[in-house]
Amino acid sequence: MRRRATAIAAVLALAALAIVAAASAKVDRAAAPSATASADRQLVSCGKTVTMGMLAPITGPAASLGKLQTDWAKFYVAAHNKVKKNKHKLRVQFGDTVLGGPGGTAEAVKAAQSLGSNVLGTIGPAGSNEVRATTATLKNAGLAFVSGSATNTELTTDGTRTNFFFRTVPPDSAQGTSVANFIDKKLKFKRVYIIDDQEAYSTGLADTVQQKLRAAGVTVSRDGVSQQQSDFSSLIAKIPRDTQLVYLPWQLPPKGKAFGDQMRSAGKGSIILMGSDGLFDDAFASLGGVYASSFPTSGTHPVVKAFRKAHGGDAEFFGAPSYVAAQVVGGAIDRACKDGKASRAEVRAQVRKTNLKKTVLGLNVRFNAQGDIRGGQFGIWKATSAGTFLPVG
Amino acid sequence: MNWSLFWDLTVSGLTLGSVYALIALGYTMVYGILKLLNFAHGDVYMIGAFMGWFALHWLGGPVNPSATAWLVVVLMFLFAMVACGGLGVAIERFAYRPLRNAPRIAPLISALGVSFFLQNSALLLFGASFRDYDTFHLIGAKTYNYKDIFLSVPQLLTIVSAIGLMIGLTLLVARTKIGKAMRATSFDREAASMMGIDVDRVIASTFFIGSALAGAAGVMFALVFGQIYHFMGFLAGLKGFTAAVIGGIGSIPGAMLGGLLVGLAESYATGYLPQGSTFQNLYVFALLILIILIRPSGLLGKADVKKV
Amino acid sequence: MAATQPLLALRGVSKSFGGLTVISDLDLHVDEGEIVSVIGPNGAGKTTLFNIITGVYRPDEGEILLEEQSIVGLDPHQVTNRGVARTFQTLRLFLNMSVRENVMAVQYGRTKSSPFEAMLRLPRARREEREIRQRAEEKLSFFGQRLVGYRWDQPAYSLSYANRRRLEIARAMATEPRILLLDEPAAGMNPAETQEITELIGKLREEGRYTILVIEHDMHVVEGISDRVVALDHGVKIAEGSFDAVATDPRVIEAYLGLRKAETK
Amino acid sequence: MADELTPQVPPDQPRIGVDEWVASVEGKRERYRGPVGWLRRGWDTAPAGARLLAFVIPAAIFPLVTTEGNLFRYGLITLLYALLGLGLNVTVGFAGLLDLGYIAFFGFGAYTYGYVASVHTGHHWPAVPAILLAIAVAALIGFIVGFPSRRLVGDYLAIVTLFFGQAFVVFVNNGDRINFWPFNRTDLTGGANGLDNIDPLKLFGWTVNTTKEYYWFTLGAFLLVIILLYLVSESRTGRAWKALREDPLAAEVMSMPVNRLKLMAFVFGAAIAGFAGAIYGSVQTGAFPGDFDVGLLITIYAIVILGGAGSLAGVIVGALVVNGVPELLRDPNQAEWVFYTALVLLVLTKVRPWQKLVTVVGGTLALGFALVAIADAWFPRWTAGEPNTGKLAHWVSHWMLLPSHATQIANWAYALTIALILVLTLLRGWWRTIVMIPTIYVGAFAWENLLVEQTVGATRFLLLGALLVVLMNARPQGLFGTARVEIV
Repeated sequence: MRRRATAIAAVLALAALAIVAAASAKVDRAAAPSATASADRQLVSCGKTVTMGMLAPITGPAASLGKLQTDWAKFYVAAHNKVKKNKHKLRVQFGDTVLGGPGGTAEAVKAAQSLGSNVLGTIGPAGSNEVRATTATLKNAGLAFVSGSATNTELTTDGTRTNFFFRTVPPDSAQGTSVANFIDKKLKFKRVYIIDDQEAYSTGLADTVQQKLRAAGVTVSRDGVSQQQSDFSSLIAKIPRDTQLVYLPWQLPPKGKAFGDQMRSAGKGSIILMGSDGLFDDAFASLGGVYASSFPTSGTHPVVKAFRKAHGGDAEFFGAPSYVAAQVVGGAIDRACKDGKASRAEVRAQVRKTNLKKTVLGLNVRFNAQGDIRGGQFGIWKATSAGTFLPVG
Repeated sequence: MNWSLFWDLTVSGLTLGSVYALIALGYTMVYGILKLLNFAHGDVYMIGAFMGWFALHWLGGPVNPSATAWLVVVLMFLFAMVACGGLGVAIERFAYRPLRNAPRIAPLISALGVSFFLQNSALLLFGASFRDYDTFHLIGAKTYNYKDIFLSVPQLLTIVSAIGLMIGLTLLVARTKIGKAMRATSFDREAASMMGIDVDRVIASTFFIGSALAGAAGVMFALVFGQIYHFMGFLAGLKGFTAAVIGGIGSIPGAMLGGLLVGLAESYATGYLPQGSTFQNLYVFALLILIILIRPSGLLGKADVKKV
Repeated sequence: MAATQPLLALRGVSKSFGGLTVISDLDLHVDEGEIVSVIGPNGAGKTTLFNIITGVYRPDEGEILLEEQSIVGLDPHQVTNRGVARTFQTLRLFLNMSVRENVMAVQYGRTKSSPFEAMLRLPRARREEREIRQRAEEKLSFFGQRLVGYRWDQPAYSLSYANRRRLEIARAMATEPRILLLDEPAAGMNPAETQEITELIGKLREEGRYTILVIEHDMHVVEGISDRVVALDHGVKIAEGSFDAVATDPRVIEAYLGLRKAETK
Repeated sequence: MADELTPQVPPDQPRIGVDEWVASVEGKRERYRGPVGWLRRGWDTAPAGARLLAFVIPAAIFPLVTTEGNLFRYGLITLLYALLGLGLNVTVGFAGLLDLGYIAFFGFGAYTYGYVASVHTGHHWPAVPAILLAIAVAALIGFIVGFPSRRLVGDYLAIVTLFFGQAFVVFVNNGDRINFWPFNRTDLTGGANGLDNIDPLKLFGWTVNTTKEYYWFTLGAFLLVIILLYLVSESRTGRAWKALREDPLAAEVMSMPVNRLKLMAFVFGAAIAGFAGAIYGSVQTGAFPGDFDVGLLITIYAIVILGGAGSLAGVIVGALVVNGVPELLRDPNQAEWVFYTALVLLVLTKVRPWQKLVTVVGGTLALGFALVAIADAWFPRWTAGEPNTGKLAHWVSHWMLLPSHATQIANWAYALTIALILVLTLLRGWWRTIVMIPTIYVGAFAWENLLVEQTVGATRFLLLGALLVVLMNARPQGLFGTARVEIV
């Protein structure tokens, strides 16, 4: 009796074994990324198409952000592949990081681990905590990762990611300083209300602005509201009527618009709203008279115009840095592939040497030793009553 | 006392509370009959909001509606409610009915599967971007006031129609034949079926009504707060569940009361407590715990009598 | 009063639920080795009496003594550990556990080893486990062919109604009680099975040396087993004594036949 | 034991008690014939050690034959989720307590480990004391939460614990600004940024660094926990938990201190979650507030219940399905294979007899080729679309219409597929067979033109959702659960 049972168990084990073996039989073991230092020097033949990765939230609560980023990145790739003199075409392997979804940052790591051995460099991840969680994986694989939205200051200053991580947005410290100076020096406002959205990006920025403003003697009140909420009416009711400006370092422009609409219907439309780069978008601008901080991009840039045309008139500015990130990675791959072969280490070195003139961000993009844009600054923009942002400082 | 703030908070709390109440009703009705927590309910609400949006755009969109605004709004409600009702019936038929005699926890996972399915289908079909109802263009930004109490049109609409729907539901349950059958079924399903009640039909109608209310809640929410997206059902579902438990799960007036209470609590917590908005969920849950400690079966719930 | 101290004694026990008195000023005693039957019409408070004794409800007034020690206010499991075990009128088996596990589980209160000892399989845990299993099999064997062999490993829900009753009794026995409370052991059984139960209860006393307090409706069973019969009506003891004495008591007949109450209290 | 299955009642005795119940239980056992039945009976009768071996052997070979990326995605995360599932299985599966704050204990584990071993605080404890501390903290918190909750039952316990879970997220999100005694201006949790740069596990000079090493460590941890839990579940405590789940009142009256047992289950679950949390913190090199929200809780619940509440083996299978299926579908080419293999298998196993099978297969193929031929001849736009890369997709393109601008049509096809599948479940007999043909074709159309492009995103979760519904419908007790009877 017992013997039969053991035999059955053994058969079960063998069957399971066979399945595992069959499943992994086709794995290209030689090209597997591993922790050994030599892996990132492995030469990949560039051939007709080269692959770069992109880590973005494609599903989950932040999927709308992921869409803006992937739209812009795809726009770059399509443009790149149309140019005849480019020797090879770019292909993007997407990884879904499900930002804010059930799996937490583990999903981001899984997405990073799913990048194939032919991926030479990657765009993203989007969130600062995702960058933190995927650092070990991407570093082990020797990949350069260029984020278009992870703005937490420490990502570059703590030294853990140097030469691997780069970003095409200035960090919170730069943005926070510009914003605080503008409110204090230009607008000379004395009563400011800051509402963060309880995520890493937002609280960091809110902290910086709050600290700088308080130091300058401005009265600052602070509150936070979850990204998943759409009802701000009770929060609005709480904002004193003599408040001069409400600062919203948020990431979802539609939420910013909803906030503005609800301010208006609460009879507080006269209080000025100011958003961060996350709200630098047509949806938020349509409120009219609102401020937002952003890189000094311009709607007249030919690429922005073309993008707007291809996307039903929507410039989706939040994704623009991801276009530049794609430009950075794509350009680095192109340069590394000059000799027909490239390794991840080469691509990293080339990313480091990036020198892009007049990008859609309105900045020249070159990286400093830590991986931040040199001279990356934020300008302040004000929306006209017709809903277009114009630079004011 | 700053009365203006108080009234602002009250109005906003009541508006949100009405939405929660309608969601909670769906939870509570299904629970009453099947003892099942229908975790896909929040996603039905999300689908409702999208159906309202489609109705609006088939009727010409918010800027140039092809009929008067009021008719458009009524049609949006009707379309969303019927679509969600049908969806609810289908969910019941295919995801829950086969599990009716299974352990109580099994349909919970089936519900979770439905929730995944609906959420990602919406993402696939409707896209990841937010969609805007543009209520201002549709029904104007007019605000009515009585002394310090300000009410915008959508808010008024929400509160009034929620009250209307609740009265309708109460009458339905209390007066009609199907209402009686529902009560009988929730009291004792087996006995009801022996008394010649078609239990399957009763359950299906319960799902229809509950889901239709969720659909209405979705449209209302979008009318007041503007944006809709595929993930909006998650939080609303959680809040609706909370409201249903506060009111005493299984009790219809309890769900209404619970919904309003949660809405008001959120609003007052945001307005009056330190860092109210940041810690909103904590404050609301603390209230919930307090209520459960004082009345272990919710405000209007009946305590289970256990026979030994 | 018996000459020796009674094993279980209730003195002036009362219990009411929201104004409705279910047990009122009840005195009751059970001596060592005795079989006492409690009879009474539906709603007389018989099951409540069991619930009060086992600690499920707390009496409003009065004392419950087990071997001269009060057990009022103890949790049900503590009462069981003092030596009171019961069966349920409505059958509350652990349906999805095997027959053997049902009888093993209830020996929790008799054993001591912690889960950590079980994890490390320390000697005490192993010894106790052996004893639990032995005792379970021993108690199940008490029922002869009914609960032995292949049925040990079947889930309890696969048993017939009569066998479930037997299993409940086996389960109660496995806590090694001083006194066994049986709540309508013959309810829902056919005449053959009822006869078997009657014999079984006799055998429980003869071979198992249990003291038994039993609630029963079936007068044949009561007649067959009882040393003493107590009749309850509306929570009040209306008669006590031998079966013949109680069965002929006019108040008992009145209570059963539902005649208008006379001036009795 | 199988020989004992036949009743040993002497033929001359009346078969009292041997009634239809027994017969039906045995009937169920024998219902599965052929290899499936053989496997099932084998599994049921195999000793625990052999069952464990059936898992351990492939698990031990897996890292040797796969890449680091696959090992992480399919191996390590599955193991971590399974480990978490084991803890939840104690509270929910063994003791039947609906604990919705479970993930908070996981979080406490990760944060505790991060607090004593990361750059953030400057402490760098070795793994053993750090993990022990994480377990102890989680267990202690479990005790504190469980203490007031032990008298609550069912949905009310659920709500109170849910509050605790929410409170935890709010706490860690704002834990960098706590400013009251004794935490004056201490940064406990790093706020919304979480704790970054958490140390790898350092065990007696061995630093766990690579995915492979983490896999071995987690496998070891998992085996340890599952063996210990098995021993507990077969002890007096385990039986008491099961009894408590069956009928708390009967358990209490039958000498089991129900409140204490509930608390014990709570603490056990919390301790295991704390253990898993510490490993998770070091794997992720960080502890982030968003990782410990309701979403993960739902995932772990799905794992435990899908596998079969109370079944230890079920946890493994549940974790494999819930974590593995979305990963398997991540790559479009792989997803293509999975989709068509599943489709073919489903048709082959479910359509009987062979006449119907031939009809379905032949009909579907014929329909496809005919449509493509017609479209090629008269409506070239309907075949103008690009097939996806991958050999299979290319092959399929001869059978499937690929319109050049498919989005809108594919959306409707998707909706139509769902409707057709629903209709299909209502039909019987030959009608079912006939409707099956267009259903398969329309479904494959939606797949080729819409779903396959989104496998990296929405499609995989959508299919996971559908799979959960189907599996729960097929086996309400969970894949490895035993059919339970609630009320008789």
